[in-house]
Amino acid sequence: MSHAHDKTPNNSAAESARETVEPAPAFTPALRKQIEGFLTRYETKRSAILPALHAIQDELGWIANEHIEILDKEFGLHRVQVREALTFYSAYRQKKPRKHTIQFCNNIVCCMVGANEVIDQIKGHIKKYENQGVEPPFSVEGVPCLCVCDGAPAMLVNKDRHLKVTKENIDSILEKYASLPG
Amino acid sequence: MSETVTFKLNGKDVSVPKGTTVMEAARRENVAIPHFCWHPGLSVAGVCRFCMVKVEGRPKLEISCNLQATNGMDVKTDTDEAKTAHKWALEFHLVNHPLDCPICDQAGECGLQDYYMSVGKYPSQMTRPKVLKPKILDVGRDLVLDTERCILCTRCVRFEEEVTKTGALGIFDRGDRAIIGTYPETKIDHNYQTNLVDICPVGAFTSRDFRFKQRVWFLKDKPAICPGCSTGCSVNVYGKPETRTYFRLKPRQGEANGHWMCDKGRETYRHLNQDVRLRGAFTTDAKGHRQDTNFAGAIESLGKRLAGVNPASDVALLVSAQHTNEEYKSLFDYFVGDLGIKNVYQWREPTEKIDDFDGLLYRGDHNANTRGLQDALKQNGIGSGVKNEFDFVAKSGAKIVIAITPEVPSTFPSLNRQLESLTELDFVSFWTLAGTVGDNKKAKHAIPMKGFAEKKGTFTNHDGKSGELAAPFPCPVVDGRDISEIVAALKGWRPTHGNK
Amino acid sequence: MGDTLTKVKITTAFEGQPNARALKTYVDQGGYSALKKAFGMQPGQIIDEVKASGLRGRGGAGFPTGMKWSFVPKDDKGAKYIICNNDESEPGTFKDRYITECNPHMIVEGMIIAGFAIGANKGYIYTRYDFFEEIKWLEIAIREAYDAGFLGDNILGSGFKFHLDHYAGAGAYICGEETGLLSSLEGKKGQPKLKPPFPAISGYLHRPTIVNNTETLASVPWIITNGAAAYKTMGTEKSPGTKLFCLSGRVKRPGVFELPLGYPIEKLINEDAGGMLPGYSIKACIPGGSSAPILTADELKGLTLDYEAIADKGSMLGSGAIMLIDNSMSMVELLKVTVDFYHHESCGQCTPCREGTGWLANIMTGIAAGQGKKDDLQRMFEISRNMEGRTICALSDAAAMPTKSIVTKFGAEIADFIERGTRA
Amino acid sequence: MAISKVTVIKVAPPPLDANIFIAGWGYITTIASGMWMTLAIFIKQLIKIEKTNTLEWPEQPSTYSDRFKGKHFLTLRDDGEVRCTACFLCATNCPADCIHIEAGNHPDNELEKYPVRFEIDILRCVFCGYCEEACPVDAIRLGPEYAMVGTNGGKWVYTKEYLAERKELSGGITSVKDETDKHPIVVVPALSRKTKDIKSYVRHGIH
Repeated sequence: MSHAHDKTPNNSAAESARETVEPAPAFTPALRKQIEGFLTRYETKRSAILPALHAIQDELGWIANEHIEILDKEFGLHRVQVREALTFYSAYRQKKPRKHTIQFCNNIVCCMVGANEVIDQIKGHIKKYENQGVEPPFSVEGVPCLCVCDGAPAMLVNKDRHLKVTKENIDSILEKYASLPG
Repeated sequence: MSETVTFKLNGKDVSVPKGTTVMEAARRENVAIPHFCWHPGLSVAGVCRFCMVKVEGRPKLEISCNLQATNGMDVKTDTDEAKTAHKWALEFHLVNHPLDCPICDQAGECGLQDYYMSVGKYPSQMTRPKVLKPKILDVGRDLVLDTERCILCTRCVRFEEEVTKTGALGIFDRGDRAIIGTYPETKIDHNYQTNLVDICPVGAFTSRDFRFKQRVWFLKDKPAICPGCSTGCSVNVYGKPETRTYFRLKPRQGEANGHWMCDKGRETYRHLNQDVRLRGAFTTDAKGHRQDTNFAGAIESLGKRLAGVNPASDVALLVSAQHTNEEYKSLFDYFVGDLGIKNVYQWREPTEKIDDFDGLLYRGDHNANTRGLQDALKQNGIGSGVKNEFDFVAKSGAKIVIAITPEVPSTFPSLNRQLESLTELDFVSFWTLAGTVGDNKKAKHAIPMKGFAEKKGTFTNHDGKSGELAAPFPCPVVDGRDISEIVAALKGWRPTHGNK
Repeated sequence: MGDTLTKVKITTAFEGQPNARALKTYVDQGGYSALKKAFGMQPGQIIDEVKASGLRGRGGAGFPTGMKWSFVPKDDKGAKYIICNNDESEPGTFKDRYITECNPHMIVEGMIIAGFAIGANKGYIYTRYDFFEEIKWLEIAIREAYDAGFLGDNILGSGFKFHLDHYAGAGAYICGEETGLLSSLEGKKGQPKLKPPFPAISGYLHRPTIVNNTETLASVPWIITNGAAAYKTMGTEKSPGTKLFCLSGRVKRPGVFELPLGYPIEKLINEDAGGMLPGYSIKACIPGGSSAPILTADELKGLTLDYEAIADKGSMLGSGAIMLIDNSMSMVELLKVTVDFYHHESCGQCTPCREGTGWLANIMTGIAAGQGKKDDLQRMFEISRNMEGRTICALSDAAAMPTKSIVTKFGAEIADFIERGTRA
Repeated sequence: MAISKVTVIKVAPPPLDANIFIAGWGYITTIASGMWMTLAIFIKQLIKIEKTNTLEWPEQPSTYSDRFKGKHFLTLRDDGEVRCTACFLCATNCPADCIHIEAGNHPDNELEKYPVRFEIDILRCVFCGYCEEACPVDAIRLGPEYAMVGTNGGKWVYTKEYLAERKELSGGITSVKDETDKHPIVVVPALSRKTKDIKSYVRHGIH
């Protein structure tokens, strides 16, 4: 039993190392301008937190602690408040994502019509890449309902919605994305 | 005149001002409603869902902290439904709470333990592994945070937002993964952080200063007034009388301080402990050798000296503003009234900025009783003319200086230097707590004194309100006396040629 | 008693039309005429009209809309807000997306009318962030409305000022709760606010605020144009009007159906949706989104789709998301997916919900892994019973109700699973 | 009064009859037979025909049952450190007030708290065993050692080291509790982790 615990700090250390190694991309001027627009667009400055985080993620792919500090210092958004929002909402990524992120619905209806099998299949593909020693172009995660239950099983690849994804057609979809640039 | 409303609380009619919540009314009536997130000094969060009460005629139980009393309301806190709700609320709190009690400093004053005994006492149904979270985080000078023990009552978050207005704490993530904490790699940095330890109903925040020192059930607490500054916060002093040790200060609800006190004030228990205190009286014999003596011996040698001089010109009194009004009265009645001493000086810390105020509690005047001393001096006709410059003592040419030293060294950074320079004078009788006086080989005469937690009396604070030291601990030093007692003993040694 | 069988398209009037989302399409077919009519009425009259129509909140709770509007203090001259809750996140629901897809101008017009009725000069449409396309359509619609003078400082010369903006959520189910949505709109974590005070008195930034579901607001223009009486001719007496039903599961034609309330569910499944796919039969049905207690196949017989009839069966119409669970689905899996969802989405504010959902998910993880204990079912029932009605918002109830009903109605199947450690 | 009904028992000894010593010589034989028996057993045991019941303590050690409540010992974890977490429950429970503990921060954060000093004033101890019962982690037990000898200058205050590792315990006794009472420290960077990434660790035992 104790061995499981012994590993813990190592794991975390490895993960934190990964975090520090990954450099945070810098803000572009367009992004700054966009965030400045949010600051005055809503009744309170604090309301700009969510749109600002969305903008950073759209532009840079993920949100690093450095970005929060910029929001704090340059845009006057309280860092604790920003971090609270960042960690509360599941939309925001705190790590650099892979080329394509797949969000697969695994809620009731999708699960009933076979979402888990398709997810397993995608994971199998990712494993294949890893076995070859290549950084897989996809990451996959199960998400709660995407609200397209009439097209179950449904998934989002980046910002594209795919309906009626089955074990049969998933391969061709993945192939298409793998050839696309990130 | 504010309106009042009358409602029934457990069958008893209760009248309260309009707008009072049931929780506040119940507290006033001494009806215990279990709660975690509600705190009288903070806004209502209503998240612990523990303070459920039954209001007749309403389908669901309601939380009493957000329920305003209205006329004719019939509130019951002890129906079976409410009791079940309390029991389950406790069970939900404990589901992911680690069984850290053996190593947790909060054990003994923990809300979860107390409520388990009062509303719980059930066998736990939780059979699955618990959620684990980061432990022993360093989040401030005096703070150790254990997020696993946290029950997310948000008291600390609200304190940081509403009282200190720093907003340094937040709750990150959501659901049962939620973690309380500061922004990564930042620490809470203000003078009020130990309040977080006090308001935390469980052991999530523990004080580094008190950490592992003692289990709280060995401690006795007695009400006192903080001697750290002129705000005069009401506090409880925690000590262990059996070993004559003091461990901590905690705020007590009071007019001057509300519910809080500052961290500087919390340090003012340290000088009371034996290891830093003057343990016994001493005097010097005719050959100039220092001799340890008892209280009577010290009084005898000082009395004899006093008898041999003209007190009006040859005796100077150096008084600090850290003693009680009663002590000042007996001191000045004797020395100024009876002996006619003219040279009275106030002992001040040269670096202190007397009018500073941090906006919350902490004042630049680091003496508990500046107002009281000034009033006493004024009454004795030396009020306005008092020279509060320390160096004047040396220039006064007095043969005997009675130096009643400041009690709290932590607020007097130059205390030791000043004590040192005083020993250069001809004859100084130190009435003091400071152990450094005993260590100083040049000191000729000293009488150990009682600390603020060991005597009765009153302080007059910055606003002119008086605070009472009512329940003294036994003094750890055998010969420790307060000023009144020393003066009473000195009265037997009346000088032979006083001017009265 | 209104007509419960004849289908009238109100909120889905533009479905299938080419160029359906354009302002021109909308105006050509009578769009924004309700607004003009509303400006000819007193705000109080509009509220009375909506009250008279018996329109109930379509988001799930079914609270009468007119009544809600009338709670806003009339003598308060300060800022007031109208918020459209387009944060569709109840599993099984996809009607608000469909309305946005059909014609977002209907929502915009409904919001302006609602704003005029309660005296609000600012509105927000709060949408799920992952409705990427839909957000674009809404933005276009808002811009078009500004350009055409339907939004602005002086709308159609009436002197009424109304500004509309959209706001994207960030992936939190709890933001579908009205006060959670308001917290999110303020840039905070989407944690519901303590009630009282209710949002109609103190909501967004502590100002009077009305939060309505998209479908509710989209129904308003039709009611203003055609009158409350016309609306009342549809549906049942207590649940008048039409409602969007989202049918999902293994039926031939799943999708959104706009039907008068009181429509028989069997008719919907067998005729409108073409019946079950061959080889599958109905095992159970969740009639109002995943928060609604489950109904067995037997309980569907003779059931009509209105608030009262479903409540009589011990469930609720909720958002109108009808999920048909077929015989391929294990009830252990269904319960696990359900409690995992609520565990993931609990905001963590109130203890019974935070710990209760986690505990339920914890137990279900054990059961699914074959480590179930005999008394787990009883324990889950006890936990859910004590989560219900003890929290600020209804998420705790939403987790407790389906758990309780599944454990009660399909207890035998789950107990069997626990015994075997796997599915039979 | 019914005094007549009271039976009076004569308690005074009968007067010594000196004739017994003179007239009866029987006691000589009795003494002789007794002497013989002593001598016979002495010889039998000397030449080891019969087993002796006397124990030649301290050369010959005697062990008591493990359940005997004798001298205290502190149990150890697998890594050889005392299991005690310095919770003070034994000291609280002790009716003789003979346990003195000083707690401190353990260098290993997973253990958090440990006794810097743990002392038992054995002269005050009444061997009630309450400390053993109060202990939540099976750290203190009363063992089968019964001999506590010493001189005036002897060490009657048992230190932590003595309680844990005296040679009679042959290097210390490992507790029956398993090793898992450490709490794994989720290090601070994990605070920045998202929901799905925060790992749940299974922990058993007391903490």
